[in-house]
Amino acid sequence: MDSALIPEGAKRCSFPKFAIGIAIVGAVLLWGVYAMFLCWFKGLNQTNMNDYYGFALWIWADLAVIAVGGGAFFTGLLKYIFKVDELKNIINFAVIIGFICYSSALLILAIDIGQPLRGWFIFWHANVHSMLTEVAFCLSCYFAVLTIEFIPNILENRQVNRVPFFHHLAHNMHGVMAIFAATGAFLSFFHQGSLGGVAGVMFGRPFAVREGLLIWPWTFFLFTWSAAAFGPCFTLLVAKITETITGKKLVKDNVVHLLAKISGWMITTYIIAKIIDTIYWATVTIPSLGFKLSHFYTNNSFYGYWILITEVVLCGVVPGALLIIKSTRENPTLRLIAIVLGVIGVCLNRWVMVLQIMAVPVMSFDTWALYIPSWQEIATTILPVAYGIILIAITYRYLPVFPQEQELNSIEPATEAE
Amino acid sequence: MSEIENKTENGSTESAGERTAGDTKDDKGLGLGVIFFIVAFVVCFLSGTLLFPKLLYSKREQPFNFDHKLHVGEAGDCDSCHYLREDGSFVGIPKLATCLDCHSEEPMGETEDEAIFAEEYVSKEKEVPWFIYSRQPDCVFFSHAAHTQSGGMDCVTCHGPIGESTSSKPYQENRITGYSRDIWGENIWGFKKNSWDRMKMDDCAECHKQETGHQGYCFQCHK
Amino acid sequence: MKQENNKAHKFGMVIDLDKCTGCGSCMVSCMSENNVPFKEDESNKKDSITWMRVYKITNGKSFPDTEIVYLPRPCQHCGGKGDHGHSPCVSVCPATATDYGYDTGIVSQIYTRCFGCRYCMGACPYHARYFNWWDPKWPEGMENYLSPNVSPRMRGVVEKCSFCYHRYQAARDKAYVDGRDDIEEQEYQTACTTACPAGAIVFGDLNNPAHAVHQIVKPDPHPDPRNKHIVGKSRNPNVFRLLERLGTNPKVYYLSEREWVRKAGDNYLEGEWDEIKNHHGSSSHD
Amino acid sequence: MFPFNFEWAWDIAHVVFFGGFWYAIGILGAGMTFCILKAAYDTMKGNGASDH
Repeated sequence: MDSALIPEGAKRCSFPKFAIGIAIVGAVLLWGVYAMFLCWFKGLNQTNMNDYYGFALWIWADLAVIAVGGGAFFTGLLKYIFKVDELKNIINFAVIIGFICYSSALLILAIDIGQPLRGWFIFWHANVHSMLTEVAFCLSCYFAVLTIEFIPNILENRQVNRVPFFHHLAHNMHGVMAIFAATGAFLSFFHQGSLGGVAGVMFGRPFAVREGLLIWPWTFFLFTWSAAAFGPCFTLLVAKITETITGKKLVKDNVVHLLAKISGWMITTYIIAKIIDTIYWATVTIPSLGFKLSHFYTNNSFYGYWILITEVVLCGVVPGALLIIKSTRENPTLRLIAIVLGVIGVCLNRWVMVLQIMAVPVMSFDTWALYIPSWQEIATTILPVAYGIILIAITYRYLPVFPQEQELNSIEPATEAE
Repeated sequence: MSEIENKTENGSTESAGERTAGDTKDDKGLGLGVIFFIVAFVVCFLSGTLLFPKLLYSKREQPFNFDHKLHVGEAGDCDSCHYLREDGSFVGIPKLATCLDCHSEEPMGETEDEAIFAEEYVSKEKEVPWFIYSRQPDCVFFSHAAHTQSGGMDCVTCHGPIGESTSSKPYQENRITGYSRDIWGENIWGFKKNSWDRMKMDDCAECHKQETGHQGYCFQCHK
Repeated sequence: MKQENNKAHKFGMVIDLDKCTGCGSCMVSCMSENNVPFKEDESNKKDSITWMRVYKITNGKSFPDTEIVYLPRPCQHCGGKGDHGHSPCVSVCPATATDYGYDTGIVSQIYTRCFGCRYCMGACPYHARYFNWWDPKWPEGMENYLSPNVSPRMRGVVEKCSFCYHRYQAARDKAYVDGRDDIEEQEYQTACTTACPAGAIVFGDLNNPAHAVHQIVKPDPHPDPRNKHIVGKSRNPNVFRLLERLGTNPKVYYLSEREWVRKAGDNYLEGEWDEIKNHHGSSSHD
Repeated sequence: MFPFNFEWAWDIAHVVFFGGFWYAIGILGAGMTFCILKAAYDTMKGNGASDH
């Protein structure tokens, strides 16, 4: 039915099967869209946020998708600037994941603000001293970069590429892609960092505040580093999921091993910095403000030391170690465990830096504030996931996303799904 | 990247022949495109400058015409009617009671407007529902005392030579914001020639910066 | 034309916690003065708006040693680290919807500029900032009783105590008409100050030695030698500020003769309090 | 964002921040303009309807 659009030589499932799959995920998407419109038209009272929880579930989702979307800029940086050529086999996919993550992040921000129609004030009336301004500028610009990086892949669609103009455009864009990638890396460095800075500069919140370098608190650098470290984990994870669903091998092992190895070293170095930061914060920063570490992890029903240990050891040290040791890295199961732990770890870090900050009491007579999101928040947080699945399904079906697909699947029988 | 390059190179050699036919067609398309662009630009430009203001603003007449020039001649300066109260607040457009200081007995002139005033408002003891050209949004704080008393400014600087007008212009309200057109100014581009052409925040800030060295903290002009 | 009041004010407040009875008059007067909207059901305090909020604190001891103190908490109008005007909320606002008035020391909030990102709420450790989760709705007829001097807020923006800035504006207007240079202490008093039946709240210019607030607080103009971020520490041993150690430099001071109350104003490690409690600004050691 | 905005000041913070911003926008804009113009030029030259 749609065979004319499918990349030449690639096997895809039948159109009805594809349509049914899209429809199922589409239903979830519509649920999210419904919740989104509720928030826009009825206001943020649709959420369970309150004056203690000014940042809540979807801001965590926002930070988490940006962190895991960091795979796009880091892979792009390695491919185009450091000329790690093997990565060309996964760069398209990394860019698509990044595009999904960043468009989701922008959408979440548009839902999150109380007066969406005034959203442009952040640009027009920018306060350059605010980390959030930096986030908004770099995020939007970087989204433009991702769009630019995504366009050539779209133009390589079989039918689109027949149009001479688009064919040339794709070719020319590939030619100057290194410049775009460098700009993207520059912008990513600042917005990933400023997202960390958002928490680190809150000197009224001892749980969040960090000292730092010039105007940048240490969380600035930790966030950039962690996004570069864990982003590739997410790219690998989604590639693995795509391979499982399609029942095909799409990326050669040497590419996966290389990216896993880079990610492993990044995670390991990040987690060392994170541990140093945590120790310094726990022993120097907070005691000077009159706090003990136990203040942040006891006397409440949810946040215990477990969250610190899970984030740093289980989801930081462990995946880092698993990915830098050759034997465990090349073991598919252990590698999968490592990348799953890594993705959880970075998401947990963002959770702590958004939600736990809000929960911790600061005034001595204040109490812990815990928070349960409303269904509207959950629906709008799942919305990007459904959107991402649909976009990946469509791009996989119609675009030559994986350059090695044909080579890897030339003799295999047709055991494809979506 | 290399793959694409290969494709292009192959493509260019393979299809060079069939492209020649299309070339002339492309040129023709280009010419049409340029004409289309120019026409569209002119249409957009004209509708933007001529039609858009008409769509954006609704027009309403004042309840009846007010002759400022005549009143200035009879009653004196602006502050005969638009004065500061003892507590420092500004009366704005005078209430009926102030008008009755002079207009109490029989008509003072023979104009149609005064007849309306006497019939519709004075005899019925109803306030005149004037439209206020210079009404600022609700969030704005403006102190007349600070500007006229402390700053020593005259009314004309912001309000223009309204004291010399003999008739009231129609009141134009922005349909989206509900603000008077005098806030943005008559010029749809936002250009101004006189200090009284616009009453936007930037205009306040410009003068404040010049006169006080600082454009002001938020609360100075917002409430 | 030069601006009047060239001398910078630093408006502040001192609240005598030993006098406060917790009656809530300050909260009520604040809400009616500033057109603060309320909900039909106010039982969930975490999303209702109270610019001035009275906290109830106990010393945690059992009968008969139990003591209770009520602590009214308006916006603290922080001067930020080193009192340079970079208060926790002002420095983070992405759209410049809030700024620090260097001429008054008052932290503003411009509702029509705010687009509701709520970053300032996250940055404020005092929970002094409130979000309008709902459209403001008043019972029928009550709109007529709203104050024209304070603009009502729309859904989706953050609001907070302004130290009744409109009263400052009104006082200045009066001074202009009278041809005076500056306002008198009594001409500018916040709604909560005037409403407090116990006279627990004193308001005035911390920079003006003639003002009561200055005489009670005796602010130390020098940075605290232990923490250079802290400026304006009180030299009165009974006066403290909330979370002073964070370096937010609030302009709201609290007064109590009870030691446990003063200790409750901040966080201290074990044993630290005894060491710190006798330290009241650098000049007290001079 | 622009020098005519209310908040704009010619200070180091604005120059650094918006310098970086306009620099990035400039590169992206110039890069895309180049690509599109070059693609239009290539198309007009007619050297490449690729049917592979």
